[in-house]
Amino acid sequence: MTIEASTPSGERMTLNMGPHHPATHGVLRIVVESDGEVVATCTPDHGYLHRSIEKIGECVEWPMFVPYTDRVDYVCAMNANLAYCIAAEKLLQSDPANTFVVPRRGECIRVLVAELNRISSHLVAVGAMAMDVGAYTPFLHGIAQREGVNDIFEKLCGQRLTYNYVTIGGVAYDLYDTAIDEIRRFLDQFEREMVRFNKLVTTNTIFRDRCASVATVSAAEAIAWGLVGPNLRGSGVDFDLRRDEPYGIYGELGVQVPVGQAFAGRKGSVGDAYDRYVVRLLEILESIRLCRAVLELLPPAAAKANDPIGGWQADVGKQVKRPPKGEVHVRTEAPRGEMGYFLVSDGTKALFRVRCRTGSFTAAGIFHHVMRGIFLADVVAVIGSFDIVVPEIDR
Amino acid sequence: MIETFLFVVSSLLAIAGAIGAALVRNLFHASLLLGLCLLGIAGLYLFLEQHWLACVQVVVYIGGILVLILFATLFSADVMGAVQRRSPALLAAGGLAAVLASAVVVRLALAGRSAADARPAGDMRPDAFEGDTFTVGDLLMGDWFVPFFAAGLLLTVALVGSVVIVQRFRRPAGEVADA
Amino acid sequence: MNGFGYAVDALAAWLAGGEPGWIALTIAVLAVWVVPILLLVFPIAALGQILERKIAAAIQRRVGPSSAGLDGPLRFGFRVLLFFLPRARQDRIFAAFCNLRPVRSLLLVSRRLGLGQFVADGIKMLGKEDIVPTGADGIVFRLAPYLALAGAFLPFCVVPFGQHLVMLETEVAALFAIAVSGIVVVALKMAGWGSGSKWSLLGGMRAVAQLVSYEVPIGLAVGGVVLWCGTMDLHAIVGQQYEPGVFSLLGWNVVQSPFLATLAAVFFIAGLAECQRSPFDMAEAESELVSGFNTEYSGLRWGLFAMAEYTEMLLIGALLATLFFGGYQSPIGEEWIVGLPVWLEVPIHGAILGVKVVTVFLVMMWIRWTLPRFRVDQVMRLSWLVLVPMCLVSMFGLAVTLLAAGGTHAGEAFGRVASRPRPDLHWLGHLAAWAVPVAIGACLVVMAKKKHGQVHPALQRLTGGRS
Amino acid sequence: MILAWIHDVVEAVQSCVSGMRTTGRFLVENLRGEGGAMSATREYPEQPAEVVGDRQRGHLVNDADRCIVCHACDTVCPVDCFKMDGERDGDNKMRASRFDIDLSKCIYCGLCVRACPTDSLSMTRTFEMDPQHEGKRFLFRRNSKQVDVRFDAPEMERLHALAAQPREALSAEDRAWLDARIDDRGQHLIGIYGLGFFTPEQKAEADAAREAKKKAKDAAAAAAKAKAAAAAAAAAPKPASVPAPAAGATPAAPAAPPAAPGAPPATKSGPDAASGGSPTP
Repeated sequence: MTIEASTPSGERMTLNMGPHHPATHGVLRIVVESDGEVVATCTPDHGYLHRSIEKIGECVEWPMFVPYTDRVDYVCAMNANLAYCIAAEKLLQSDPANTFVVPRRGECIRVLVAELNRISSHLVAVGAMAMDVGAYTPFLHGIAQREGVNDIFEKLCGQRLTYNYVTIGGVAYDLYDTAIDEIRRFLDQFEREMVRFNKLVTTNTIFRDRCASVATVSAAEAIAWGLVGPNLRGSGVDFDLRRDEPYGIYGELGVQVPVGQAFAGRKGSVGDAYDRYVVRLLEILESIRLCRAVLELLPPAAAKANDPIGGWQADVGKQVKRPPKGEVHVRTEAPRGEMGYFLVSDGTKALFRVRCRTGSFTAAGIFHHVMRGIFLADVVAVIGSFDIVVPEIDR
Repeated sequence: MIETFLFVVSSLLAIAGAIGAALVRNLFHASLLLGLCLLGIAGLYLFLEQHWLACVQVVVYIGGILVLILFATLFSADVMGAVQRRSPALLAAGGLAAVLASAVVVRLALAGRSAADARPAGDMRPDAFEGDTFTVGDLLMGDWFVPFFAAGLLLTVALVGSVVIVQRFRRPAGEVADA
Repeated sequence: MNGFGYAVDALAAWLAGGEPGWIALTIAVLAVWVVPILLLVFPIAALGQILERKIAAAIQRRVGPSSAGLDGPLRFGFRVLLFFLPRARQDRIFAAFCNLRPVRSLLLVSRRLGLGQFVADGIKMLGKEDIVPTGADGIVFRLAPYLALAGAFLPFCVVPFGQHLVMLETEVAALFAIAVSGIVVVALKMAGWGSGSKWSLLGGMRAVAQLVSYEVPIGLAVGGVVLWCGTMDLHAIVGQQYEPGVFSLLGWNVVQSPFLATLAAVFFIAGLAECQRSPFDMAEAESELVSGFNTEYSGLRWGLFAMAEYTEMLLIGALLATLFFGGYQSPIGEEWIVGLPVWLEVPIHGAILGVKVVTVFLVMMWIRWTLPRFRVDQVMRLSWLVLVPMCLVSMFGLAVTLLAAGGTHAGEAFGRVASRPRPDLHWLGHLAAWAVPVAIGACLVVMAKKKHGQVHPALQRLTGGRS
Repeated sequence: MILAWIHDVVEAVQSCVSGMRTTGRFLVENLRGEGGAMSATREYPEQPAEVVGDRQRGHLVNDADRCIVCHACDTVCPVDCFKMDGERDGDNKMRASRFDIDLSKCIYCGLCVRACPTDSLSMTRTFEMDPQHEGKRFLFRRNSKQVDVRFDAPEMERLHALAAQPREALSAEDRAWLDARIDDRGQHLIGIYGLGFFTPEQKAEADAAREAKKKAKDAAAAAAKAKAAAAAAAAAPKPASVPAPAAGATPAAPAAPPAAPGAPPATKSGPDAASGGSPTP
């Protein structure tokens, strides 16, 4: 066996991180050329998880694509459902003949489940990052808390991962009887648990020093590379679609947006891995607040328990059979950043074009830029800090 | 009897390790064989009842120098292949060095033998050491203080110098990829 | 000459039936020294693995090994013992035995605790295919795990397990321990290079860089103790820590001076690094290097590496206890033990050392499941910029304390004359030896906090108001 | 610079100690099993997974009697997992002569259930995928020998028979009988019996002990459990009867706030509201 010397200036070792590497969060291959411990170049290689989801969207009818959006980002399937459904609704409403509105209770439930799912998604993100950095315990505690969200979702819609809950025009079921109490109880308990989580890992000096000043992305760079969501906000850019282009009832909630401020103190800099990590944790706190606020706003139940609210089974179903022509692009704030659906309809039952824009894709795009000259051990921390979910990249 | 056996084993280890280190063409194997040789020599020190020396031999030569050599091997070109080519010039130089070193060793051995002959039979110890850690410490801090500290200073200077050299060659982290 | 020496001589003489030859001596040495150590340390290391998994599970809200009980091994034992009976009869006897109430409860408990797991793991390891990768360097690859294990085991020769239980009494015991455990470095290097894999190579390089760096603080910490005690003989160091009376705890090195306490902490941290334990497990960092230097190992060879790691943990525990925590001496007076007959005294001393070792072992596990992993440069920085300066300052402080203490008395411990007596300070002197450095340190800490101790408000919010 | 160094060291020690205290508390909590922090793991085959909620999307089943072969499910299925043929029966109604659900294709999205006009398609609350014992989750054992020893033949028969039906269709006593065999079973006891030293007398003894324990437990938790059972019996089984209590509840809900302002109507379940409402008139 030989180790290739790829450039004349120094000997480089080509390492294949993945497609089955413990730290690549799925089936992602990262070709790392390293000079000893120092990474020289780093090239993400996608496509190992490609399932033609966008293409499938052009073959099935509008409502039938919703289960597939679950699979685009299985860590926050609710948000993915929501993004597609909002896009589809907007396209339907572009035809003046279609005059349905999503019931207010439906809008509230949508925001509620989206924020709950943001919590569980961020838990996976911060936990997995801690695990990549070598702390195993926080990840498992994060997962245990995520089970609380999953239990609520399972009671709500019958599944723990691929919910197919948000429908075009509403949500599939109303809240179950004890949902509000359970969610409140979960949030209280979860808030206490997060304090312990943070004491265990966030403020740990080893963890902080490993992430501080690693893969720093300046605000200008972040915008130039098209970073979105917490990755963008970690670089200090104050932008959040929930606040700046509100959809649903987000406009009434007054979303507060945490941004990176060199949380690591004098060792860190704005936009480093630690900032992205802490921004996620602060977003969890914000989500807890939003959930509570939504529960306050929730109008009383109108129908019987198991009925859908709005939804394509009702009048929307008929309108989907005769969709208008046109195109629409809707962007929403998913946990991994802006999740945008671009839909083109030619008036037939199936969409002409479905295009999904996801946060992980742009995050993976900046890898080769930020991973120059960092240590090999940092590669995994950086992957964790950008919180990529591979099917989001491959779609 | 067991002493003889162990002595033979140690000596064979030392000799075989040395020969192997000289002849084996794989750099990594040669370094490992050198380690074997050093271990054998540590064993020989034990036979001289010089426990302290034996331990220091292991700490310094195996734990320190051998590891450094191994480390350097890994940074050499073509790490895994690492097979040395023989050149006649190097062979000649090596041979010359070996002859000279042997001459010195034989000369010393003969001198030691005559010194030993002068002493009463059965006392095989060299003059300077009494096999006592304290003696070694006293000698290093007393009679041999100046050479000891001179050596220490030299090593420190070498260390600092190497750090300086490395600093000069080190590029800023961001530039690595541009080369 | 201690218990081991007598036993070796007696056994050799018995084997040879007279003046023992070298074969008889070798066999006797093996039987008396090596086999008991293997028998002692192997099961402890194996059980350590179970313990580790259970502790990890408890910390992480999991169950851990919970199915493999001791009934399987027991059944196998019955099969072997009753080989002359037909199988059905064997089973019936076994069933009758298992249905005895205490046995059944014990078996249930053993299942719940997963006590049989290490037997199952061992069998699995033995049964696994022993793979030597195509690109590997056969001999180097095969030899490395044995060398690692040898490097981890050999230092036990000089650890005093009791007043009569030291295998190798030598003046340079501490140096010997450090020297021999240095072999592990070479073994890991061999494993990393011999595997013919890039991950292994990187792991090996990390391991060597780390081990070499941390031998310095370990050496300096031991050096501090040697400076204080005036000897390198571990048994004499234990003897030095003898304090007559019930408060024999006060004789331990760790309470002698804050500098020695610092050195104990340094020794422990550097020991963690020497064991390649988390947070210093860069060499086998799962999430970075797949499994580092043992990526390509499987089956028994992999098991040997794991065993070496656990053995080394035990070794660090034993050395820590010996150097700083009074070795095999009890914290509540030593006279009542020394007065006992030898057959009682030896196991009691062994058990006391065992408790100390296991405590260190547990703390190591606790740390492993708490802290994240260091990065390469952080590990180096910790060694050279934190631990080594701490050691140097502590050694300087110790030297000053020794100079200030001045008058000493000739302490005798267990009949062994220590090479140099422990400084005999008045209690006021002890107080001063503690109070002065601690006061200076506290002042510095307060000043440092004042200057640099601001925490970002967002982090304060995350941790519930406090940092 | 020295102060910064000291601060770094102190901070590192503090943060590590704080982390160790946290994990130490986890350890103690888990060992003492307090605060529900015992273990987040469910030891799956031995401890059956709980089905939470009525909306569980377990298995997709079709009640062929109700199916009118309208192909609504087929149309809406994103993965084409249905294959069906229909024929006219004597009343000139469509009946399914063949209705196959390819479970290897099904993604359990539930769209077909929502689309079905006659409620013939439904999702079960069981989700066990063991091909040998489909739907019989309590029979899922690592080896069949353990089961054979644990349950005798008539019991096995009954287990099979009951497990084949959806849970909703079982009578209350059948369900209780089933639950007794599922829930209150010491997993490790089973394992030991599985070793083969389990005589019939011992089994009877164990069964009796278990029954007694169960009864004691039941008695202790009588009120709450009876309430829950009543709620489950009222709400879950008969789809036809669901509208009635719910319809009864909806008018009761607006009426409730003036009577009891403390109770939010949205959180009340149908039967609860009904039972709470019945004393008022």
